[in-house]
Amino acid sequence: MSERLVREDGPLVVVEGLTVDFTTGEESVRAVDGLSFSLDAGRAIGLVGESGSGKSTVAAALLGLHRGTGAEVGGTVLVNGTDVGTASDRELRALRGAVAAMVFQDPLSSLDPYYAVGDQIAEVYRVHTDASRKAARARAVEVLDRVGIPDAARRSRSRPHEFSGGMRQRALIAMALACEPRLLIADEPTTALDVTVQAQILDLLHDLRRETGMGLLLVTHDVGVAAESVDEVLVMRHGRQVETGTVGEVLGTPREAYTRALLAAVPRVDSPLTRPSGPHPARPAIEDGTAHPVGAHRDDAVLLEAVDLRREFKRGRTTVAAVDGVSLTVRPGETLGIVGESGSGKTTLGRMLVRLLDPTAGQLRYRDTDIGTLSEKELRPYRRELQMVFQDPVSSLNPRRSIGESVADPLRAAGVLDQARTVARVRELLERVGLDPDRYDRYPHEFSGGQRQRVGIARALAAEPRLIVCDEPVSALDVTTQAQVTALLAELQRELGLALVFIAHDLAVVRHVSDRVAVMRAGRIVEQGTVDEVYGAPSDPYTRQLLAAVPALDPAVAAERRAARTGLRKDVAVA
Amino acid sequence: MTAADLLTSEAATPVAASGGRQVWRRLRSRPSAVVAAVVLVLLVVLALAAPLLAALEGQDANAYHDSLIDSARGGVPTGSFGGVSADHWLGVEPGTGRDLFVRMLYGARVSLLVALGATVVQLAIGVAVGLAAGLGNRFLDTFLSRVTDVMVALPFLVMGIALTAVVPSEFPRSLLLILIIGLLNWGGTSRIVRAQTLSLKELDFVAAARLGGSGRLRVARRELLPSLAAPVITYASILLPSNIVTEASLSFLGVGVKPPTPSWGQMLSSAQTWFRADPMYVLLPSGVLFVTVLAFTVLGDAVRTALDPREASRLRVGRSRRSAGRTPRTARETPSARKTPEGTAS
Amino acid sequence: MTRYLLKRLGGALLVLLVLSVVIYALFYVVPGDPARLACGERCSPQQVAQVREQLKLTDPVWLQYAHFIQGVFAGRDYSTGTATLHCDAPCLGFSYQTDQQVTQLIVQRLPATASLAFGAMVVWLVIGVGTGLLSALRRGGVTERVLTLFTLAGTSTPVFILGLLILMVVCAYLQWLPFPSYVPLTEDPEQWAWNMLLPWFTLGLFESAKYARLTRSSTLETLAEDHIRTFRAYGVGERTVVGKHALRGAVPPVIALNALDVGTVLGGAVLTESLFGIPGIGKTLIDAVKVIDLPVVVGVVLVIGAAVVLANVLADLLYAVADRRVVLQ
Amino acid sequence: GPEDNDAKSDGGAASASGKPQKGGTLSVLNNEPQTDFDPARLYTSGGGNVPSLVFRTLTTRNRENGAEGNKVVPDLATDTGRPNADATEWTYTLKDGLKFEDGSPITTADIKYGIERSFAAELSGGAPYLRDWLVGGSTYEGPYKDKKGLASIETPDAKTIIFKLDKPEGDFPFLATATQFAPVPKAKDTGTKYEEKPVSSGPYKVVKNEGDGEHLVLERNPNWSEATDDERHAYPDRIDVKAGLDAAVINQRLSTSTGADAAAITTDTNLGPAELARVDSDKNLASRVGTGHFGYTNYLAFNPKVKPFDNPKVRQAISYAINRTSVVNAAGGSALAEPATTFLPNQPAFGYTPYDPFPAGKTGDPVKAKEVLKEAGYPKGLTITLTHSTEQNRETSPEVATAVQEALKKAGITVKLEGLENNAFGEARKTVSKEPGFFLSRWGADWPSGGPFLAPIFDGRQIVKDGAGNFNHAQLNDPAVNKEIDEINKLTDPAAAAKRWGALDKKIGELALDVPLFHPVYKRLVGKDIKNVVISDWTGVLDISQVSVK
Ligand SMILES: Nc1ncnc2c1ncn2[C@@H]1O[C@H](COP(=O)(O)OP(=O)(O)OP(=O)(O)O)[C@@H](O)[C@H]1O
Ligand SMILES: Nc1ncnc2c1ncn2[C@@H]1O[C@H](COP(=O)(O)OP(=O)(O)OP(=O)(O)O)[C@@H](O)[C@H]1O
Ligand SMILES: [Mg+2]
Ligand SMILES: [Mg+2]
Repeated sequence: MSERLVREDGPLVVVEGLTVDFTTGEESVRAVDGLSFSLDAGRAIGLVGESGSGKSTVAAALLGLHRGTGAEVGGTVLVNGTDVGTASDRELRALRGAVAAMVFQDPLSSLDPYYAVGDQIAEVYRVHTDASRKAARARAVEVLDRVGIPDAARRSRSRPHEFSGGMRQRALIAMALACEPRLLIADEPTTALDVTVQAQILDLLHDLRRETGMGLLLVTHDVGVAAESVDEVLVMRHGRQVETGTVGEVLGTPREAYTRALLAAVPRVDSPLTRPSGPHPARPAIEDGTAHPVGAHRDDAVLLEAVDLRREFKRGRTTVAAVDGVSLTVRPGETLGIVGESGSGKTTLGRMLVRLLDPTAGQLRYRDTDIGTLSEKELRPYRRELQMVFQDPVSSLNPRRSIGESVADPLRAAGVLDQARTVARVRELLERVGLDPDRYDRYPHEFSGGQRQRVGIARALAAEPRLIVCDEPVSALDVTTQAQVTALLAELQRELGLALVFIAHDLAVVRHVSDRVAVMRAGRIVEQGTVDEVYGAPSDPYTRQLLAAVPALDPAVAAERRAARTGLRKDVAVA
Repeated sequence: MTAADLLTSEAATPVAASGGRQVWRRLRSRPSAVVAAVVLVLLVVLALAAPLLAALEGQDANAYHDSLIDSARGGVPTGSFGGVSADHWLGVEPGTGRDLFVRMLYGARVSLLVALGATVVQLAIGVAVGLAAGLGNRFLDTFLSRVTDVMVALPFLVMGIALTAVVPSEFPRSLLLILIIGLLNWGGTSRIVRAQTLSLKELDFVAAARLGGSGRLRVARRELLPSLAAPVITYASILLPSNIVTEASLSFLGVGVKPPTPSWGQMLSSAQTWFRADPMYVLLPSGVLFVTVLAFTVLGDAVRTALDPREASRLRVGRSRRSAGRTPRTARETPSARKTPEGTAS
Repeated sequence: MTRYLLKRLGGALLVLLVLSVVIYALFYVVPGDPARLACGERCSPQQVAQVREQLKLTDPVWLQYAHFIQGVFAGRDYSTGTATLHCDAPCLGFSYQTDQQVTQLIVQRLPATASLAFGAMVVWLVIGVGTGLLSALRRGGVTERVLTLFTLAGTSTPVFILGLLILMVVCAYLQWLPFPSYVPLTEDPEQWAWNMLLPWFTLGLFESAKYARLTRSSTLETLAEDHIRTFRAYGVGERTVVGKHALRGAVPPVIALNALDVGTVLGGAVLTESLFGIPGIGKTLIDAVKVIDLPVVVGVVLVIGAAVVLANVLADLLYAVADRRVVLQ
Repeated sequence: GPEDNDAKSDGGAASASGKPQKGGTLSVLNNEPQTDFDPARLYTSGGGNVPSLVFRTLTTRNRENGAEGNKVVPDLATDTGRPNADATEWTYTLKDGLKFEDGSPITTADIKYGIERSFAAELSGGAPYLRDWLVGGSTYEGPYKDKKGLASIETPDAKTIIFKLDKPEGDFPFLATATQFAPVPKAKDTGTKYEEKPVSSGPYKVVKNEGDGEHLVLERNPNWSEATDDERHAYPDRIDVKAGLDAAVINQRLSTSTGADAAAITTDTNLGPAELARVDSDKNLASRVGTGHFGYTNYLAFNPKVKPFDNPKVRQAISYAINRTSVVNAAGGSALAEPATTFLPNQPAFGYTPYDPFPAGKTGDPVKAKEVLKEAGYPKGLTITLTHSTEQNRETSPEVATAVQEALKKAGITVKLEGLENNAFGEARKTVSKEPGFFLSRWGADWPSGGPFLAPIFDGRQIVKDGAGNFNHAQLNDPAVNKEIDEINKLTDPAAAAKRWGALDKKIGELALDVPLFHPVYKRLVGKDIKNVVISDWTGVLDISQVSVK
């Protein structure tokens, strides 16, 4: 590594008037527009902004990754003294990985599925050093160990699919660390992870920076994540810089309206409960904390009741119980929140509630009928009353059908309305969820994530349901859009008296919308109660750990939490 | 300006053409695709206009011209370049002196008809069986997969020979060829469609349709078929040319179209030995076949590219939008259902 | 795994059974009298009757089929005229034409076809995958176009013309190689390889365009995947990125297609076999079909069918090895 | 044989000059494998090629170029046979010193056994003459079932053999050339497996027989003595027969003639029209091409039981309309086919008498045809169906059918083509009940004499009523014709017989029961080291026993 130039003089990164244009067909998009900033060694800067604001494009520009893709890059980018724009391919290759390393957004797909994790790290290491194969392997084990992969020597021989999401993200960070880069670029390193894992990764980054003194460029759309990990923040919008300054300044006393809006939209676990769309007439007793807030005012009838619901999946020879004896009730007009980390069985449970999946055991009663065992045909009359809004706005709409047709589908299947009335009804529904009815004939790819989620809601409403299971309806969306969608759901519930089951991994969001909350872990409900009970006085250690892992907007609080987390992790590990 | 307004303004996406039109536009923007399409249209037009063009040249497809060939030398055309002349634009056929230009035109009718017809049959059966297997219960899936195995294992030429012997000779030959190629060779299509269906049916929009009260048929027709278009079209662009060559091979084995009807395959098979004595006779059908195959391939590639939204954004650095969400699904995903061109039965 | 294999093999057996019934039924209705064809053109009716009796063609079809199945599982006895011999268990019957045991016949003929198929497979994999990779790398460039044209020319020329052209050019015109004539591998491996070279290329070239297209598209697909970007972002050279990471991802679909083709080639190499005089089962099959030599037809079809089915099982296994994420069930 | 003229061509080509010498390896490149190598199973005319190197018979064909080759000469026997007065009994005596490959002497018992074997159902395939002619032949079931043997073959001693026939057969010496007359030692008979290792009586023995006749290797038989065999030369030391090759490839190899192919011949592949066009422009190649004739006629057959072919005028009109030039072109051009107006092949040995009862000229006479058609009652023309095979053999194949179709069109006759797969075609053509009205057919000689040419086609007693085996397509059963056939069969002088066959042919020809189209000609290419090329008119095939490679 002797030949590597280490320039101690001047800032590590200097970006001056950066512009990036993408040309597709005849159209040209300016993704980054005149951005300037600099970063000193050992410091961390956060790039914050909603989806599509150009954050990843900037990150890629630092490594010259736009080269050869047809994108036009203007302005200058200096990384450790190298002008990325004019450097030769060789110089660029020497820069990449060794001087500046990048951790990509999606740990699930950023590793080659066909090679062992350790080998991939070793490969990168050998590109930049003349280490022997063996030495490189040893180095890979070393960095894997450094990022906290247990039993690193053995696990380094595993392929990526044998790693959990958090482990993969660690492996990527390990790869970045392998050559001891001076600059680490982390592009949304935690978006794909559970809160608890997210907290671990952020802690790791924090520690590394402190120990090795490398510079960090953290790209994120989550203001909370930025608050925890960086010194400075740069807020981006439409490729332009909106506001920049230290974390404290920008998050504490934002100057720009946009920054303020961004901050306002972030749901918090600790702020006082303010429902996004004002008080909820159907749930007047919500704040008093009684066990049956709705029952007091409305008929005591239970709309949907699950008793000891269980669902197993066969995996080769073993069976996994994804949902393992869950009992819950949903009453008309109320919202039941379900939280839990990835793989805890939330989706499986949700799908069983609407009978997209057949329960292996247990009972599912809907208005006095046991619908858990009905055949598809017998289920027909109930189908439309139980609807679902799906997690992924991309896969929940057929990309080859216009959104109007998708929404019209339940109406057509019912076959009650004629063509003209169907179209009229769909337009009405689209309008209701805040979409322009004239976009009836448009295709899903012409809509943003939030808009697609609205289409999904409109489709669910078209069936005139009494209960909607919302499976992480906002996890795919950035904060601002999240706020809109949750507001819409609350409003609809108020108007139509719907019952909602709201599934999410984000504690803050669930707190925001629910009357009661159930916490799931490994297929079981570990804690169930009103919002205040669960968030105010969590009785289960797991719930406490979840709550502690939520990033705080205030850097000072964040540091406090970090300390608390370490203790809790031990508790849960024992439990 | 409220915060909410400020935030939503971004959501307004640029006005883009709708799906079909967009595909069309993308196609049009590729010169190679345009050329290929023009070539194919031209071929079809030429084939349809065969009687007209024949009249223009003043020849007929079946008239013998004994004077234009040298009987003592195996019937090789007397003129140069296979007897090209003002009367016979592309020369004449060795052994008979029939006009090659007109025979090529009429041959195009048969070849294109057989290839297209067979492809349609293959796709229709393949898609139906593949869909049924992918959507049906375990039993139906196993059953149909086994049937597909049998189809794939049946030696095609043998069946062709046997069937042409069994079917009465009054049965129109072109139709018979279409049926033989189509009915026996749909295994590949059905495997692709099954694999695609298996992965598609896991998608949420299918679940949503079920919740909306759609039955299986409705789901298949409305939700799955449109999504199967891209892989099926790609496969069709491989099938079409191979069907033309298959027709030629069947002709070579004596089970092609009825004489004196010409077809490219039949011409190729009788031209087999002539390439030194009369190169023109071989070059004509080979050349035309090559051009056709090339055109179909180029067009097929282009259509597939145009239909595939990922292809359009191929140059994007990171697929940030897609991966912005949490996608914890990979563990369940069975890649055997993905990327398999012919699909593997599992 | 074992259970999976057992299940697949059970399925395979069923497929073969159906296959034999289909072929039996079809050839039963094909015009032409096997007895007369076996007896010769100018046999008298009495003689034909004798032959029919001797070939047991007087039995009802179902009984003939039952005998066939019995032979497969339990073996059969047969007479050469001067002696009675036993045909051991997987007995596929006797050729009507030559009285040879079908099993023996296949054992004699299979090596030639297998040599052809596997050699051709190597050729199409090398040419096809090579071309596909290169054209994925040089996407849109001249190299890609030339390579594409080359492989397409191979596909759009029927084997009987392509092979003859290759023979003409290589053996007659340039005289680089003598005309090939089949030498069994066991006899002289070197001569075997030299003599199979042209058949391999003929068949391999014919098939390679498909592979080129598949490899190209699946390489492009893999190249667009996120993990490729990772290695580029870490300064790994383009050659390693494509040759190691992209190729690895492009392999599984090629395996799947290959499995399908091995079967097709085993049965469909008739034209190549007869062009190059390779004494393989494809040619045997077509000859048997022409004289309605039903036992040979059924036997060979079954062997080809078994090869197809096995190739598919093998492909699934390989696929699972190539892509560890696949769960066999 | 009927039409399996897989063997065909006549002398002429002498390629490499100089006196033929012993030694070397002769390569034979063939299309058809020698699947039958059992003397019982070989058909009369097809048995004369490679097998005649291994099997000697009582008589054999004269190994000379052209017409000389149409004569019968003694082989194992001392003469061509001694008939009794009415030619119903034929006696042969064996030469001295004849031995099998294992050194044991050849006796007449071995010959009798060889003939008896050919009656076994297991060993079917030969010509029907023995069965038809020998007393008790029609009911004999072969030595495996019927241990007593065939009484009509007598072997009073090891040297003498007497055949007793049902009726006079002057052509018996011709029949005795068939491989069924080869000796088979009973002790070595292995039934259907005999063909794997037949016991040689000729100059070569089989040392390798792979893939059911795909690859044969023959080497000298040390127990064969040239002194006892006037006909076979046996110059090469070794003969290597590779079969299963594509016809185009065989010709290509012979013309390139490099390596082992320089010493190569083929016994079953002719030059095709495309190759001929090339050979013609290449002097070097032209000198290596031999021309052969074989008694063979391709013709249009009528079934007079089917309308409108019951009307002789219709048949005549078609005869007038035929354009033999385009038919000949379809068959490969004038070098490969000679227009035929007689049913008998155009060779004196068959009794060829030129005649043309319905002259159509070179390219047909549509005017005359229309006229005759009008007389027949079809002034507005007529539509008929022509049945042919889909096999591409340039004989009953689509090309020939289309040429006929085009010619008849000019005479106002619309021809619909019905192409049948070869087996289906064969079955339809040879089954009385299924016989189409109008179809392409062909007939080849079993030996160069009018008898085996005319009798199976026009002898009413040879009509096979049930099953597929009938060649008398016209189903002619004219007592006068039958009687004349019997009369000629009594003649033991070939020349006298020939004359009468010719006359009979002319008489039948006038009935317009068929339209002779062409007699094929065979062009055979040999490697450049091949010497002593002999092609007789008997088989038209290059005589493998005469060539040398040195
Ligand atoms: N179809 C299936 N086949 C096999 N296993 C499954 C299937 N669906 C779910 N599982 C398993 O069941 C468990 C629970 O899955 P589920 O999708 O319900 O979790 P989740 O809480 O919704 O997670 P996430 O937050 O990631 O969506 C997981 O271990 C998952 O792998
Ligand atoms: N290769 C490309 N071709 C065309 N447009 C592109 C390309 N890459 C990015 N864009 C566009 O540039 C803009 C900025 O994209 P970028 O990926 O940088 O956003 P981001 O801020 O990282 O968003 P996210 O939070 O969703 O990751 C978007 O409008 C995007 O659609
Ligand atoms: Mg991004
Ligand atoms: Mg989920």
